[in-house]
Amino acid sequence: MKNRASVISGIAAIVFSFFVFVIPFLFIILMSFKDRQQASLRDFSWPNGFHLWDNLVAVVSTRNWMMVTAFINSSLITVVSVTLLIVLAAMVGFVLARRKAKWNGTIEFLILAGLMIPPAVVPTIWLLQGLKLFGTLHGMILIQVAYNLPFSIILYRAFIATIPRELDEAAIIDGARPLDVFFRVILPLLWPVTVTNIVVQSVGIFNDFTNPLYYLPGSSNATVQLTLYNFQSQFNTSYNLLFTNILLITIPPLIVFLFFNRQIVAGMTAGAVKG
Amino acid sequence: MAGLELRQLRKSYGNVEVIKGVDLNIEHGEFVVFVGPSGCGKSTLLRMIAGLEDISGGELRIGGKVMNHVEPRDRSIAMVFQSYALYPHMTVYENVGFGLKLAKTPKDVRDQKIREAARILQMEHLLDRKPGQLSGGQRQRVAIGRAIVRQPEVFLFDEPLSNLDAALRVDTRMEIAKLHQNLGASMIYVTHDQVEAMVLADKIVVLDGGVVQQVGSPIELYQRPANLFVAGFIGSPKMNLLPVTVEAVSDGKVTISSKDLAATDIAANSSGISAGETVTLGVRPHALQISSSATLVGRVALVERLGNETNVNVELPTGGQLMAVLDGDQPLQIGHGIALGFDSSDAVIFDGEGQARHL
Amino acid sequence: MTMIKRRALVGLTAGLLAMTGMVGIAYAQTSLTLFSPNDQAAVAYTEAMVAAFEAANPDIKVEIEVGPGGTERDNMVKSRLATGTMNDVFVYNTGSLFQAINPVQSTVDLSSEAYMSTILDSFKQTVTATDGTLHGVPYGQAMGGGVLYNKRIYEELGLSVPKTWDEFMANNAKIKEAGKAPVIQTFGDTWTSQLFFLADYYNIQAVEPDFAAKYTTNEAKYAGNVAAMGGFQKQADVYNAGYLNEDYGAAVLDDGLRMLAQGDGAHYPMLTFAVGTIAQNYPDLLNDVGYFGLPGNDAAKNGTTVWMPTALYISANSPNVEAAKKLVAFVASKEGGCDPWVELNAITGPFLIQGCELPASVPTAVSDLGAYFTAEGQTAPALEFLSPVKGPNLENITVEVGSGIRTPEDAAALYDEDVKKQAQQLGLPGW
Amino acid sequence: MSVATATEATIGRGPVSAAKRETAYPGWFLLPAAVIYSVLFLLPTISSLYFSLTRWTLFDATFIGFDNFAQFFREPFLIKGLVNTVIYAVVTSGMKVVLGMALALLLTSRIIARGYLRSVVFFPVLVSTIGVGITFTVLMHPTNGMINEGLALLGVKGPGWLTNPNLALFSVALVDVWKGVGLATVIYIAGLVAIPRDYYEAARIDGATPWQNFWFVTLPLSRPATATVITLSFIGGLRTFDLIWAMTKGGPGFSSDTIASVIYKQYQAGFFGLSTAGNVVLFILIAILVVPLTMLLNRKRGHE
Repeated sequence: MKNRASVISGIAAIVFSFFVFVIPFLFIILMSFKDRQQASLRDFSWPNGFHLWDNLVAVVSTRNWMMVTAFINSSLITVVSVTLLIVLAAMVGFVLARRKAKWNGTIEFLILAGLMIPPAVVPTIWLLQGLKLFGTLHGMILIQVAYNLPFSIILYRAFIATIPRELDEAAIIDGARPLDVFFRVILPLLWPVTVTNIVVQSVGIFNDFTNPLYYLPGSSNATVQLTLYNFQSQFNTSYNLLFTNILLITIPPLIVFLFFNRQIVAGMTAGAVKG
Repeated sequence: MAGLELRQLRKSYGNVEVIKGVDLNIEHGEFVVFVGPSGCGKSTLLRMIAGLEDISGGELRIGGKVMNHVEPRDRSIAMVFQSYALYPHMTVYENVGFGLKLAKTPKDVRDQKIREAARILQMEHLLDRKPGQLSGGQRQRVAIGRAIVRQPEVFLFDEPLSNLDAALRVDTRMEIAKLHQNLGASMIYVTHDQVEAMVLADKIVVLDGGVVQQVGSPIELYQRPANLFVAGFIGSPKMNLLPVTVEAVSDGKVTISSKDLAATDIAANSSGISAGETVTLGVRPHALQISSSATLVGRVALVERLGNETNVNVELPTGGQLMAVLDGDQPLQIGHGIALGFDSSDAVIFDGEGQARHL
Repeated sequence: MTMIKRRALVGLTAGLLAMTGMVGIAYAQTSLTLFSPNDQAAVAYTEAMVAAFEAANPDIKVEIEVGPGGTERDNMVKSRLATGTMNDVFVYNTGSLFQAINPVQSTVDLSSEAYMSTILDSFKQTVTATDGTLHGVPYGQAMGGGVLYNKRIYEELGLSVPKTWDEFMANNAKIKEAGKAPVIQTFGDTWTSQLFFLADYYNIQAVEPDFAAKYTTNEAKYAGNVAAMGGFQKQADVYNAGYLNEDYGAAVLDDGLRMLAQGDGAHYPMLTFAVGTIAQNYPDLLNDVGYFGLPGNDAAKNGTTVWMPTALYISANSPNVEAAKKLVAFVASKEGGCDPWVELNAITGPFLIQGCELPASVPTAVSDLGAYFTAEGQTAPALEFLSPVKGPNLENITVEVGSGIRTPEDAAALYDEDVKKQAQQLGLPGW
Repeated sequence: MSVATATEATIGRGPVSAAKRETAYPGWFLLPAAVIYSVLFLLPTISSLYFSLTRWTLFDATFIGFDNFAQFFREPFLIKGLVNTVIYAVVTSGMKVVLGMALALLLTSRIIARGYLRSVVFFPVLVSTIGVGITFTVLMHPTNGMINEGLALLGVKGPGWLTNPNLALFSVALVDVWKGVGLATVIYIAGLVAIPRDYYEAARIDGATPWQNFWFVTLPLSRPATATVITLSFIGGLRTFDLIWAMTKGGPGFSSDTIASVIYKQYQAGFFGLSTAGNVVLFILIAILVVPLTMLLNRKRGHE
């Protein structure tokens, strides 16, 4: 049924999307090929020479291989906090969706508050310090979990409400204990929303700029977003390296994207929309 | 062995009492059906036995032991749900074996039990499939298989046939009956379909409004309904119920009449009934016959010719309706007069409280 | 799981390092961390200086941590000090921002160190806490804040260095006729917009010598004070005359310097440290760039506003104060504080340590600046080194004035209001 | 696992039956999340209510009552910041709804290269906000930025996207939409594919035009998706900070300041009490706008 109109509108859409969505990325790539002088012009031009490798080496080795540390740190923070988020949020969503308790209203209020209230930074720093968590990866992970829990819970709760309760009951009759019901029966069924959670939260946490800036000082604690500072100072900016850096830190989200591309829509159908 | 005893079992949600003190004995190996209209509390009662609902009051014993606070997995029960509740992410094999796995049954024993259950249910070829790839009937089998492998003392069925089409429902009903014979375990079966109840049950429990209306064998319920509710609920088409006036009372006999009905003697427990009182006369449609010594005269309003029998809807002169099921094919014309009679021993008198006055 | 693995990895690495360390060095090492700004010149200097220091003190190891610059840095320094997580030694502003970190409590008192006598008084007053104690040593050189200009344009058009604002505007008119941008502005880096305002302080002081003291005690204001508003007025003048480069709103410092060096623009109000960037990017054009102080209204009172360098401080929480003091002493010496700059050829202004001479060949702009130092009374420190009061929103206000969004009068009133908050926060008397 | 067993044992054999049926959904499932959330989020938030009433320097906090709030409302830029915040949130969420719906309709139709288009629209969602901000700041340069150079080829003189004070906020909002429309689109696609085909078939039998199809079937039935998109992007718009900071830092002057950036500036300047008070103001603003909005969206949904 692919008629002429759909081909024409398709071609129009492809051309339009190329200009709007592809060119900015092409620009990043082109910039990362340039040398410093040419890059400082910041125009959309063909690179004078192939400097990508030099730029990459410069970006990665700057400040005592800070980029490597940053990648390790960011990956650790992302993986651990997303794992925690998934398990904890699913547990809360499960109990919240299933159990009619009088404090459900309070919990829902707190979740909504968490979505809305901007975190109070300085008091949090003081608190982290008191807990000896300030400037540690553990502290950063817990902060990310705390800040992102509400959104994950909302996604999960909406989805769990669509899973028939008879499944839990069948499992109970089969002899499942609460942890069995949750981990063996419910959690595997949440996969579509879990994908949504993985994509949205891991990208959000990996790309988080503000929170590591406050809660994770110290160059040994650098995260990838902070590496952008290496090439953008108050006094001068190395645009070739800056854009090479942007290119480099876009790779992990790209990988996540390639992995889950097909499942993202399914996850959304399952989770967000039914709410 | 494992009989069930329910003693004054109660369930309330806040101030609302949904099960109002149920007493019931179920012998080992008995097939008991809970029947009643939706909202009567039959499913709640089943789930209380399963351990899925708290027991607010009273006592539940299985095999003589009090089970009120025992976890479902320790009650020696298995349950088949209305929606089958198969785990969508597991294969049939895993679904059936899940309970055994949780009970840490050794793998070879587990395998043997799963295959045995599959053999009984003739679903060996389905073991590697996921529930999503099965038809409704196949899912039903898997759900039953999952119950069988647990080798429970009591099987609980919660409206297990309501998601199947009519033909499959009859087949599966028979299979469940066969299964009961083969396994010899107690089965408690919830349905709102009185035909299913009549066909399957050794004992039917009729529930309404959280109260047991009557317990008995299917025939008992059919022939000697305890009250108007049971009379109306059991039997298809429904029993005809006519308001009548008591003309005279003697021991073991009540004489009644109405504008549609000449004075008739009915055998009944007459104590407490006095002349002039209004009572209800119950006559099964099958008990009505075309008769020359007619006691009821009306006009044919509707005819359903089924071949072996004919259902006739009769409009009485006072505006009342009667349903009669006549043997064989009866060539009746709509609008023509019809005269019906019944054997007074087939009729039941219900007093002002709706209680049957059987002798 | 991953955490454990990582720890193991770190442990292993640490173990290997320790082993190799033991082979090389047989005695105990103190390890210091130094928090340095991230601009290239500072990083290059820091690395060279640390290398020299470590060579002279093999028992001390200095680890450099580079952080962001500008206000982000102020913020980080403050929160690290507040939370006790500051590095052993750190580079931070002098003058008003120095007062904001509560130096008596948060940094080590260096008043009694011998080298303090070799540091120029003009610098010392910018690291003096309210109780009179000294807390830092210069980390770099003084800078002029005025106008960098392109000498080639001046030669081609036969212009001479202006002594008054009117002469400056007259020059601009000719430059514009010649098809060049008379004044370069680069609001893409917002802080650069403040130069007109800040560099005009010499001219304020020429008229009102006690402005800074009165200002600190809330007796002097900008609004209604024609002399004090001069900076805003000048910025508005060049905007209204249409003398700015076309992309002034988005250009950044790099662009401004390129336009200046390549002769696309004639004047760039800037600090002389920028000469370092020109030296790096356009070495051939370095000596085309000259410097003069922002002109006032009186040719007889011509001079320039001067900036003190940032300073090196020791955190009060440092567990290695002794080692840190050695490092600070090194930076306060000619070997540590001056020679590396000279070797890096990164001279942007005079040193503030006695005995440090500028090398014979310095960039033209720097020697132009030096000329003001040789004559008496031709320099004045910027207001931020004389008064702790500086409004946090100044750079936004100057962008507005420089883009014609806000009139100078309005800006002065707004800035007075902005300043009040800051003074109250500092708990200054009279506010 | 041992924890579970222990819990089971005590509840299962205990004399109290009240909690028994609930054992599959034990309250302690909430505990880890509750602890993390309360300690790291609620506690600082609640203590910020106190700190907002103090003049808070690095080392001590002096109680000054509501002076901070008074000061905050005297901030000449606050009213502008408030207005900007609301404009930004309305513009971004509005555009995300309209464009997200349009793109979703396009990408659920039988268009060629649908997979490619979906990917390309969604990908910016995943890229670092700071990176996007830096890139677009460069692309939106008034003279040698690629956007204006492109416009020049068409003979149009492009505006100073980020340097024109009347335009800067909208330019940032535009980039926000560029980056975020992919998420809105995916949510809408999900909403559209969930609409049963029956409705369209019924509409077709009733002789509906494509426009009527959209207006009477698609639009009302994708309301849950609309509610999600609006809520998420509206809250996000009100709180937005990263992108504005990366692109304009609230400038030129104060023309693209939002409450979040005003708060951040107070924080940067060391006015911790004032900044915390700003946080409280932002929270109240969000509550005032979002709570009725969510109620409205949910109520309408309830009617169907």
